Amino acid sequence: MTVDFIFDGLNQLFPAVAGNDFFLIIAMLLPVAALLGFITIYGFGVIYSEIKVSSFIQDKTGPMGQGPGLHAGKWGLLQPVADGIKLFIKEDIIPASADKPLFILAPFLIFIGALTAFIAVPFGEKIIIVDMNIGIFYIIGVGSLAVIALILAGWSSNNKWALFGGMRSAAQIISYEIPAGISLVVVIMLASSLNMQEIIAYQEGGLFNWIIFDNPFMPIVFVIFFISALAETNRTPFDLPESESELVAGFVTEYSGTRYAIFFLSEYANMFVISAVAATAFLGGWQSPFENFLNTPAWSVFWMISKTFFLIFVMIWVRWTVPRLRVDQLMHLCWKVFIPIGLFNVFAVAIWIVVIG
Amino acid sequence: MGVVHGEEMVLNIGPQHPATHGVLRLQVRTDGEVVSQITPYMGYLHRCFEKHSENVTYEQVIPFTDRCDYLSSMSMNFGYVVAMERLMEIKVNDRVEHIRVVMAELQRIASHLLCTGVFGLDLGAFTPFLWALRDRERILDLFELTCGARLLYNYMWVGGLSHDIPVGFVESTFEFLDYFEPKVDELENILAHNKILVERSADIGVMPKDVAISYGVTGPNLRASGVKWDLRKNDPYSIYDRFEFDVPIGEGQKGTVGDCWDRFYVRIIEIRESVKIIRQALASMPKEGDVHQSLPKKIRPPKGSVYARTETPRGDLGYYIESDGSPIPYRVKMRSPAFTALSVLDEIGAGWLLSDVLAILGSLDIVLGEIDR
Amino acid sequence: MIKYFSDIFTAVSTIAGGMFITLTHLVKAKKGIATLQYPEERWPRPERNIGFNSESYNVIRSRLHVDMDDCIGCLKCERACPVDCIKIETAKAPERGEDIKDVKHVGITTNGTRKAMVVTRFDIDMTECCYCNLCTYPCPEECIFMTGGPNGKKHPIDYEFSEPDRSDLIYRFAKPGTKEGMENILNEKSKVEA
Amino acid sequence: MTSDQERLIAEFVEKGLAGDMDSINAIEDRALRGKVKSALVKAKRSGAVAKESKEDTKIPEKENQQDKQAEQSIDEKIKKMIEEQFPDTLIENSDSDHIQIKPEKWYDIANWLKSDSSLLFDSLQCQMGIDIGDDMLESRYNLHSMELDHYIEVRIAVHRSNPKIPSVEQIWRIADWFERETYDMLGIEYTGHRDLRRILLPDDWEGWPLRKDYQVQETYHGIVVPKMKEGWE
Repeated sequence: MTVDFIFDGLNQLFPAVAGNDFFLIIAMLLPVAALLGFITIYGFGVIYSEIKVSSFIQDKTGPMGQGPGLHAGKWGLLQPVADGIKLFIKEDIIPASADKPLFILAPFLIFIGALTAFIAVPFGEKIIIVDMNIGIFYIIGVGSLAVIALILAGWSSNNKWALFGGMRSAAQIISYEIPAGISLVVVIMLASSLNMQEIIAYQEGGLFNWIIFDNPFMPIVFVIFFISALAETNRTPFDLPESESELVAGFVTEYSGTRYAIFFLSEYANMFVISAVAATAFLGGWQSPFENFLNTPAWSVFWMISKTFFLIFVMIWVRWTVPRLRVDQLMHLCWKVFIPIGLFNVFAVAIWIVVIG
Repeated sequence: MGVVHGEEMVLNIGPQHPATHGVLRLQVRTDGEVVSQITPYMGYLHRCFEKHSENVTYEQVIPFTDRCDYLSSMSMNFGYVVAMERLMEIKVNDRVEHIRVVMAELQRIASHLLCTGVFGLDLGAFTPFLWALRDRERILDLFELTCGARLLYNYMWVGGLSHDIPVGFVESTFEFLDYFEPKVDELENILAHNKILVERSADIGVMPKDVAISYGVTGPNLRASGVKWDLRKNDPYSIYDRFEFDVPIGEGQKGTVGDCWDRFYVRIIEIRESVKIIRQALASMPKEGDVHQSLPKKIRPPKGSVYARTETPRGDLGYYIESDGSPIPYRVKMRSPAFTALSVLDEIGAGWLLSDVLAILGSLDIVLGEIDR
Repeated sequence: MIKYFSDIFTAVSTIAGGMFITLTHLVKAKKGIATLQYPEERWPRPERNIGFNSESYNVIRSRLHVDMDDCIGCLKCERACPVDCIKIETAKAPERGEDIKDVKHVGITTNGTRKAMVVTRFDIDMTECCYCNLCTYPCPEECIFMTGGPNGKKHPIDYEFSEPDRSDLIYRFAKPGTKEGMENILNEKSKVEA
Repeated sequence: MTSDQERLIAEFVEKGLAGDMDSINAIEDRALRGKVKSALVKAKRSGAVAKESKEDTKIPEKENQQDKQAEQSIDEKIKKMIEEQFPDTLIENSDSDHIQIKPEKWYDIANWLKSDSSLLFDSLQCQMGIDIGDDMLESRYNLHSMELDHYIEVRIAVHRSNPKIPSVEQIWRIADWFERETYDMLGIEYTGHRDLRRILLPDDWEGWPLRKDYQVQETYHGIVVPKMKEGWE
């Protein structure tokens, strides 16, 4: 969408050299650059909010010193920046016994997975980098790339903790893709499309047209999807791959400096993607909750980001409340609770569509 | 589980590991995540307490007892002075006894708070840990008010106390207790009944009665196994026989008697019982009485030996003191409760998953300073 | 089957309960905050009114200080120290209670005791001090004390003392006298020892 | 304080001095009870001074004697039983607060102590080693019965040249680590112990630190052990 839009714009601006391949490259690179900038700013924002929310929950203030106005500034607004600078200027250590090429490859792979998923996230009617007809399928597919990266990271570190972490995360992410997928199947059944924009279009017309309120089964589907999303992004209570009191730091045990920062950032980027998918599929995407109220293209970005951030906030909130599950309980939850209920939901919603819808 | 057998792997948990509560090294043999054998290695924090004691005078041992179990220094002092007073046949006045009981019980609350918080932390719940630490700080403030130190007090002396409690201590302790009691409920609500924590700890690491007794496990760990054994009730030292309190035992509410959850929950109930004792002790504390009244001029116990036990937050603390009549102890042996608690880890921890082993370790509430001495 | 659903129900309800508790903390964030912005704010130090005879009690655990004018060189604090971080050397004063200008030795303490010893060395190694406060009790002249407390007017409390070099934390309290004066005293000492 | 109250307190103090503490503990008014108790303490103290400090120490002595009698009975009883069951193992000692036995049959005696239905010492409270001089090392066991609630102390002395004591690790499992610790610190070898290693000190440590003739090593792994710290001569 956006690529075509920019390409057309460039062609109109310079009619003499219209249709140039160079313009196409610019038209592709510009949104990617914007995306990178967005991820960075978003990363700072979400890390800051994670720190602050956790601090307030724990009766602390969180960082207060690092803010505008040098030392003793207000609210520690620049704390994530300081963290980032610290991580990026740290010594880059590669353990002697590590499998070097794979060790270097792993963080890039996980970041690519997070980044490429972003291009199918719709922020407005026109504001989507590529409007694919299988958008939701694409995001789920690209999201599983992370599994390979995590196994690579765990294996190549040549550390027992990292190996445990890698293996746990592989089992966990692959398993939880099934309930997440099943939940999305229900949405696809309702919207009869894999296209993100069409799913959003199905939910047009305010709060009560959202898929989550479509029929009595949808809240359950949403909860299953959201919890599976937590598991896929390795967030507490499913942070077994990096459970700090058991596995030291799991698959990132041997990573430091920039590489660690990339792992860190991709975790938060994944959170955004999965929350955006949840917001698109269940909460009406960029639609305003009220029909004809602030429902312009500019506001659509606001609605989309605020819905996504609400879900991210819930993720943070859950993280600082509950303890962690054990490996077998995690699998128990997935295979014996979510998948049966998810399949039941598919069945029930199908009947609902035939009978009532 | 256990059907597919792979190659066994030796894994070193520690000496630097977030879950070992200090510098403990656990060498575990694992098959996948199933642990088949745990061999603890300690001594990383060995500070030669017993050898030191043979080279300093009796009163100078007290600062060293502080440092053995740095999370319950008051109880450590208490055990030592009880042993010494039994050896020298000193009887201290009521005010001293009341103050000692108040201090020991406050210390018990502080220690149990930390333990329950850290148990949650071991299972991944970070927030209750910080709440527990926040309330523990209030207790440390009370100690600072009393003796100027927050962690290592050297407050109880043989035959008395280093000084009297300050004016306003009683009021601020009551104030603290009023503030604190709802916080225990909150801690219990967020942690103890949480389904995930119950799943993680109920039926895990079950310690049967006979195993616990054979391994010399004492304190809350033994009580969680269903043995009603508390030295404050069964062999009352100081003035514990004057107070009314219950001895909570594990009832297997969420699983089997003697599992991790029982060990954890017994501590939460004990916090409440300690609050009761403190309230009674503060109410009945005599206003008059010199804390230095029976302080001996020179500590020179008669020739002989004494073995005295007291109930610290972690269990029976025994001091075996052999005196040869000189002002320097001939031999001081500390029977530390955490030492016996750690020795049972292999027995109850083998066969569980790696995550469970760390949960069991957390539920045993060990302090490495006391194990290594 | 009933257990299956009741388990799910307890899981949802207890986790929701926990989430509610954390939410209340989040909402009431302003009220219960326990953090102090350390360099700007400090923990209020408790008022230590010990009640009776407050002068003789010193319950601050801060760094040690010695009023050398009052020290009579009795070595009681050195003997009381469990970690041997106090080191005192004395020499016999020529006459009991006499002022010796060369070594800044004051003959009579504020308590009126006539000093028989000149303290030529009084070192405290604060890197080893375990803050047990045992040295302050036996002092007959109450000249060794932790700063703050009843002495707060003279020596304000100071928890934050750090030095760039370890050896700077060995406090040497003995008053440096003139060279000749010291030699005289030390000669006297060696004579006595011989 | 009214004179009425004073009179009351005086009454109670008299009662207390006569040994009737129950009536004092039964006073409902907390403040009054506290006052009575403090007055009682004062009275006792002054009385003790008048009677040349006899009164004050008598009370604990009495209790102690009672305790000792109880202990004596169990001690004597066990001594007799040992004499019957395992002749030639008991060493007669003048102190009555412990049982001194020879090391040879200790394992059997321990087994019997734990399993005999009239003793049931199921808990080993403390095991410690001590260098008692005269080239003798001693291993002391504080035993306690959880069910019958009685205590004994067993002492086994061995000569330094051949410090061998049968291990009771398989009877009381906690003895495993206690014996390892005693081995670590005093070098008493527990025969039959399945895993007798050093526990607190490194495996390659030389010497037995808690023996009275222990000398600190000069170097450990090439690191010189400082005798005097720097700048502190």
